[in-house]
Amino acid sequence: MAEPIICPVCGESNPADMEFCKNCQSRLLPLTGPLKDEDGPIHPGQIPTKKVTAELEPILPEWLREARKQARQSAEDEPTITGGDKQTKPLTQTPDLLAGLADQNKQGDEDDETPDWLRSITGAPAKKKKNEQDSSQVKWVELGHNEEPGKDVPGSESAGLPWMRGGESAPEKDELTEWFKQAASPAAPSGENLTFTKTEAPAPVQPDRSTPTTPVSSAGEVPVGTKDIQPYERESVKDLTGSALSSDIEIPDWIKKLDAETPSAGQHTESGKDAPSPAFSSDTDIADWIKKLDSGTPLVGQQSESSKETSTPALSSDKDIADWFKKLDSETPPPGQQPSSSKETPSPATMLPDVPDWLKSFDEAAGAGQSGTESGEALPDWLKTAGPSVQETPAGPAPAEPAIVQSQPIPEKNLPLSELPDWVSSLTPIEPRAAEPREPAVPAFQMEAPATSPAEPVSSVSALPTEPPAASPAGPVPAASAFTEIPESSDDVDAIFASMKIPDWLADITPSQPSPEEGLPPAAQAEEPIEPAELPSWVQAMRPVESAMRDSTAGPLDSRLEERGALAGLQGVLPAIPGATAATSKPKSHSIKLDATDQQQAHAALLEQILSAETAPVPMKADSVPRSQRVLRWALSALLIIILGGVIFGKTQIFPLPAQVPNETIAAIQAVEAIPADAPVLVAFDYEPATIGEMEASGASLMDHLLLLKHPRLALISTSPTGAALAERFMASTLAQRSYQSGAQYVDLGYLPGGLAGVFDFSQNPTAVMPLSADSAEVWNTQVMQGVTHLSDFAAVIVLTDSVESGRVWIEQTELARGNAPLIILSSAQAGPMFVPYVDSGQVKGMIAGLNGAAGAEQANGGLPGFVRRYWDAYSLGLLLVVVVMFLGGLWNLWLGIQDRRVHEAG
Amino acid sequence: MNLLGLALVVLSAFFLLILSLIKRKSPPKLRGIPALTRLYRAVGLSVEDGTRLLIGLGGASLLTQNGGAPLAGLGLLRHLTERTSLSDRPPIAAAGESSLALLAQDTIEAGYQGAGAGEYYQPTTGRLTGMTPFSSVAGMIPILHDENVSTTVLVGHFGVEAALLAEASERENTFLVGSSDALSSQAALFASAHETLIGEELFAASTYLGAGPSHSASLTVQDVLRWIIILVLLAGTVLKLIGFI
Amino acid sequence: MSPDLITGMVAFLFTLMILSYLIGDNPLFRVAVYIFVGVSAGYVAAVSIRQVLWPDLLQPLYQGFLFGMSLRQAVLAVPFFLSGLLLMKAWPPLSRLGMPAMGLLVGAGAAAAVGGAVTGTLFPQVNATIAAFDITGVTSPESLLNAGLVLAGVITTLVYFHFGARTRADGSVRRFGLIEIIAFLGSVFLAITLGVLFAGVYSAALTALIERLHFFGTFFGFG
Amino acid sequence: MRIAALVLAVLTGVIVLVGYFIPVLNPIQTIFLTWAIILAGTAALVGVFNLILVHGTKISQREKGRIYSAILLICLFAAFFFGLVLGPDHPGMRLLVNAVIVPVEASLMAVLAVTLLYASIRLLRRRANLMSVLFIATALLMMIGSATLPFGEVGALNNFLRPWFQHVLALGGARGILIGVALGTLTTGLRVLIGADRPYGGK
Repeated sequence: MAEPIICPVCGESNPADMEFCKNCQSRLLPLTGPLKDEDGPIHPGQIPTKKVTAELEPILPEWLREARKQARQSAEDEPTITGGDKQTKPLTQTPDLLAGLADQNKQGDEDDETPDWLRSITGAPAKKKKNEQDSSQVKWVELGHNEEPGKDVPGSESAGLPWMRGGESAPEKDELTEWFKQAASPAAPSGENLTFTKTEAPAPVQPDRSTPTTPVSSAGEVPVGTKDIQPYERESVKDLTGSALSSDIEIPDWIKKLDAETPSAGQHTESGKDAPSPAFSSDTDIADWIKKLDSGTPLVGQQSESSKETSTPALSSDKDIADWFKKLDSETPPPGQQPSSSKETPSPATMLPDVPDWLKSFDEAAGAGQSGTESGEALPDWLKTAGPSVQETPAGPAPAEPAIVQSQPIPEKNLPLSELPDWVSSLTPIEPRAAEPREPAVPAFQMEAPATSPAEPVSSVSALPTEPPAASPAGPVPAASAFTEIPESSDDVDAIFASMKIPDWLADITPSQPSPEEGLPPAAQAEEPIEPAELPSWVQAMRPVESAMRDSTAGPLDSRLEERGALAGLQGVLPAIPGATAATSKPKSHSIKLDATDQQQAHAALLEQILSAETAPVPMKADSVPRSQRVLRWALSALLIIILGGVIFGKTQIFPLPAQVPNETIAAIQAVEAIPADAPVLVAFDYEPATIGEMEASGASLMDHLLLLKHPRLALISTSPTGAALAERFMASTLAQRSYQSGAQYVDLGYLPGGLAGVFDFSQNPTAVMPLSADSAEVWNTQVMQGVTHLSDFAAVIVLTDSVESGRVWIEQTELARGNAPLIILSSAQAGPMFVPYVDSGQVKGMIAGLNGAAGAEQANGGLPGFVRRYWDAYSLGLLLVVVVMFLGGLWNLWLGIQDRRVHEAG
Repeated sequence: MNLLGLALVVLSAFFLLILSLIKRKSPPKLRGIPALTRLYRAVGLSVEDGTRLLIGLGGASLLTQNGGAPLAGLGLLRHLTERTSLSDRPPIAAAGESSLALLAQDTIEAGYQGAGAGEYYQPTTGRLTGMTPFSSVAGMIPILHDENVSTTVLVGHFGVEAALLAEASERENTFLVGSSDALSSQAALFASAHETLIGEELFAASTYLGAGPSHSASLTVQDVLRWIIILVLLAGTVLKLIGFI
Repeated sequence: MSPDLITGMVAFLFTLMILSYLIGDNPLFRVAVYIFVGVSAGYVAAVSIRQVLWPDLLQPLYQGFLFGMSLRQAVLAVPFFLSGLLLMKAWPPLSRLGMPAMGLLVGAGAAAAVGGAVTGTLFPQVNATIAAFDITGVTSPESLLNAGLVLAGVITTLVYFHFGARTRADGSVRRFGLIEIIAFLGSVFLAITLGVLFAGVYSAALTALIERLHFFGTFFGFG
Repeated sequence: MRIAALVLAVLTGVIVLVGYFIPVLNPIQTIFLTWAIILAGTAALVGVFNLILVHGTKISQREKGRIYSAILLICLFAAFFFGLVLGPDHPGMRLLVNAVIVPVEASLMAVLAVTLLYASIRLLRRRANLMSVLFIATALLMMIGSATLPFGEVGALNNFLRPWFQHVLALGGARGILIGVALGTLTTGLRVLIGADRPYGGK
């Protein structure tokens, strides 16, 4: 009677023959222990027990069934394969599945929606569409979302990782399935896949990830996993020519085993012998991490301290991806799945708001893996992280999945999650930071990621927590994409996990330490159909070698046991069973914590600042309007009024009138003197009351001269409503000495409306347009207007105007109708210069402009009525005073203006 | 000469019509005019501040030779009204001529309706501030002081009296963009206004502030006619010098 | 008290009230301005009726009703009807009725502006510019030089107003290089022109101030 | 109404415009222009109503400055009534013009003498560029040339430089401005005539 077994979980005592605890159903006998019908561990190269797994065939997922079928066919088709042949075999299948992805990537590049500001931060080269994107991206920043669904910023959940959109998971499943099919042969890419491939590939691991796949890439047959990370991988490929050359012969033995799974066993041993490890197949970086592994430095807790230390998991994950990929080529699941899945995993993993227990176990396992690799450098790193149990069976995880699941088929698109733990284990220290809500990991990781240089994969990983950013072509962008997707609410987290669409067979696997709020994981039900320890042969192949068993107990992190499921009892085995990560999917909620270093927080704050600068509305600055200077205004007013008033009141005549009379003034005087006596003359008063002082002074002399000499009959008219009153005032006050009376010597036609049109009409038919005088009396049949029916009947037309426009109207609109009647302009100084050309051209016979022009007329008129002389001293003195003040004040203000400009430019 | 003038007008109308109907992918590139740039900012600022915009249309009758400037002012008024119709304080249009004041009312109403805010239209926002040039300007000065005006735009036919508004706006510390088709007032405004639109720039104001395609088309036509006139001047000069004409 | 004295006193008061604006905006200035606006508006409105509507519209129609309509009088029925519609604009609810009248007014105004611009400005100014080069009328070489300067001023100023531009490599929107150079010369001519005009404007304003001061002197017996 | 307004505007505009270039149409053009002038006169009355409405609203709503509005309305009614009854040509109306309109406008013009001086002094602080400097320099030159000195006048300045600036340099720029304004007027007017701009109402 064997002694009862104490359940390590619940402490319940169980009979010795029980494999599972009757209380908690946890495995009592670790798989590492002797299994049924098995004695002792398998030694390296040992052929596993042949197990008939045919009955499992129907329940295998479709892709796996196809894979197996394909493998069989290939095995049948091919004759006995030599090691070298076998090594090349996986590569022979890659082109088909990569052809489509090449297109996808190409298109993906075209549709890269990285905003320019983000691009500038990351240092990534700007896209050609940059300018077009600017506005929209800015809008996106301002509005907090991108208006174009297909143009989300990398890392945005919705588009960055389409498969994460819970709502859209169903259609994506189809697209993904389609994509998988396309991956097997050159096919057109799908839009979903673009974002899909774009947003995975975390910056820190990409360069490393590319390393083992380089050989394939160099052969022009890039596996999906590497193809998707081309932007920075291409550079790394150039750096890794050595590994590229050796790629074809650098295939781990476990692949050969997989290849030979259907063929004879002899080949297994063969392949087992001459298969170099992927570690050696990759470039010198590998040697570094091997050294580090030798040093046995534990990863967890020290990753942030030393970049070299952290490099190990990254490398392992990368090589792992390449390894399983090669394996998939031979193992026959549609190859597109694995890489894509492995690429997908970073994003969801980094988005995990809280590190689940199984992830912690990865950390521990990672440490264990190192100790485990002391003797097994050739093994893929994910095997190291998986702990000792899988030391000798590199192909473990992927093939193991179907074995674990025997109840539900695996949805193809969910397979990617199977690879989650590997690289997640390398990123474990980062994840919590990435999950902090107040400081989205985007900036933090964004700023860190650039440190990743394709040529320095190790530092790229190590830089994550600590290193400041450095330019990297494209690495940061996907990294940002992965980290920007960190949901800040538990709901978001649920949505992400829900959208992951973890296959049930994976979801059923329980995490090693389920959180209390989680009920019994569905894995418990999934296990039922499984007969404990009735493992398929290839699962048996996963059993650890003795050395690994010894090592597994050596490390402090090895104490963790898998308690449930087919692998119950295994230590640190979860990383080897990526599906197990999916078992933690659909958590209720996770608190989001980010353990960011000060530097990361500084970087995050920096990016936040940049973002806020983008979103913050720029307050419109009012144009500076110079302040009014009352004192200056008062001083100028006082100066002018006092000085000019003194001159006016003093009636001084110090300043002489201009000696030279302008030509146009002389012409005006001559024109007036040429008017026949007692002839009808039309006088237009087209000025405003504002200029009455100047206009009366300008016109008085000539009009007085005319009335004195020729006694003309006047017809007064105005195109201004107030003109008639001004005309009356002119006749009554300015020309009072001539005692002209309305109706006797002159008539006031009054206001001529219509401006240009009115003047034109009047010039065409004066009697019809202005039939009545200002006082509504008949005028054309009076004695004053006797013989006047047309404009040409007037002996002259005299226009008193203060504006260029009204003067031009009279000049131009009456030109034809005037006939030989001369036109004389009496204008304000402000309009005078513009009439000179008309004087020169003869359209205007003469002109008097302002006081200067009137001075000559006044002198010609014997000083009567003498307005100019009265005003001239004040006028001249005033102008000189103004010139001095304007000159000095102008210089002073010019200097002040320059000062202001300097201050403005400086400030 | 008459037929030549008619041909010029018909040709201009044809080009204007065609260019107005052509759907351009992007508005035509125009040289920068600092006054209009500042005006554009000032208009936005007035909406943000909830202050008022005062648009002076001048005192010219439409039937005078100066009727073009008030029409340009009405075009600008329409556009500004649409832009600022939802402001706390709607813009005020001040005219110095009765028919212009009525047109200002119609334009403002149309602008409100164009902006889908017809119910906010107030007839008193289109005002006749005076019926002579100086009285209309004098009537605008109290508006600057009493009605929280932040920006004043003068687009129309103004005389030198416009300088009084510039003076008043400086006292009230409000921004003024002045323009007129009258030469003397352009000189006065150049010295006294914060910003001045010289000559032809007056007619481009609405285009620069984003008015419709017909406005930008008119600028294109102006540019075409400008070069035609320059060529005519040069050719005429040469022909005159050689005594051909 | 004679009307002239009353007029002088009132004018003196208004002059003082307006000049008080030099000190600052104040109630006296406001009162003067509002009175001025009211009086001028009432005066202009009265002028419009007495000197426009009555002689051009109402009187002919009135005479037509009394002594039979001539064709010219009958035609005035159209503006009479439109004027009636236009008056509706005084009452906002019915203001739409005035649209046709305003349409006619605007159409005529626009045509007058266009016609005036072409016949009154474009052709005359272009002709005058070209005519200055008439060899027969040229009295001296310097007059030809002046004519050339005027031509240069006209052309460069016209080019200055050219609106069309293009976006340069640096993103700035500027005109063609040669146009920019010519426009610069145009700006020089413009500055000189505006300076000359400003001097004239200031002369007019200064004369107005002198006239007002002279009025004070006359009012107080100094003039 | 909008359609009628548009039709009337375009029709009238075309007839009046063509009348400028085809003398045969002058009589029709004159008729339409006369109608427009009459309507402008009617518009003056409506404008007065607008003035009354604006200031009446200020008074009724007790807005700021309503007292001034009341003064304005009183003056407006008085001037309108006496002007209508007596006529603008009546001595009483002339007295009104000479006592109010003339002194106020002349005084406002006089105020410009100070404000323009003040503004030109400050110009170089607001816009210190070549145009402003040239503007001020030219203005100063013209003013000196317009004045005489107690001991006579500066011949070259008064009799040569000032006229040359006025009649040559300024003329070129002024013509350029006038032609440019004419071009702007042409296109702006045509926009109305083709119905693109409808200031009389219409969306």
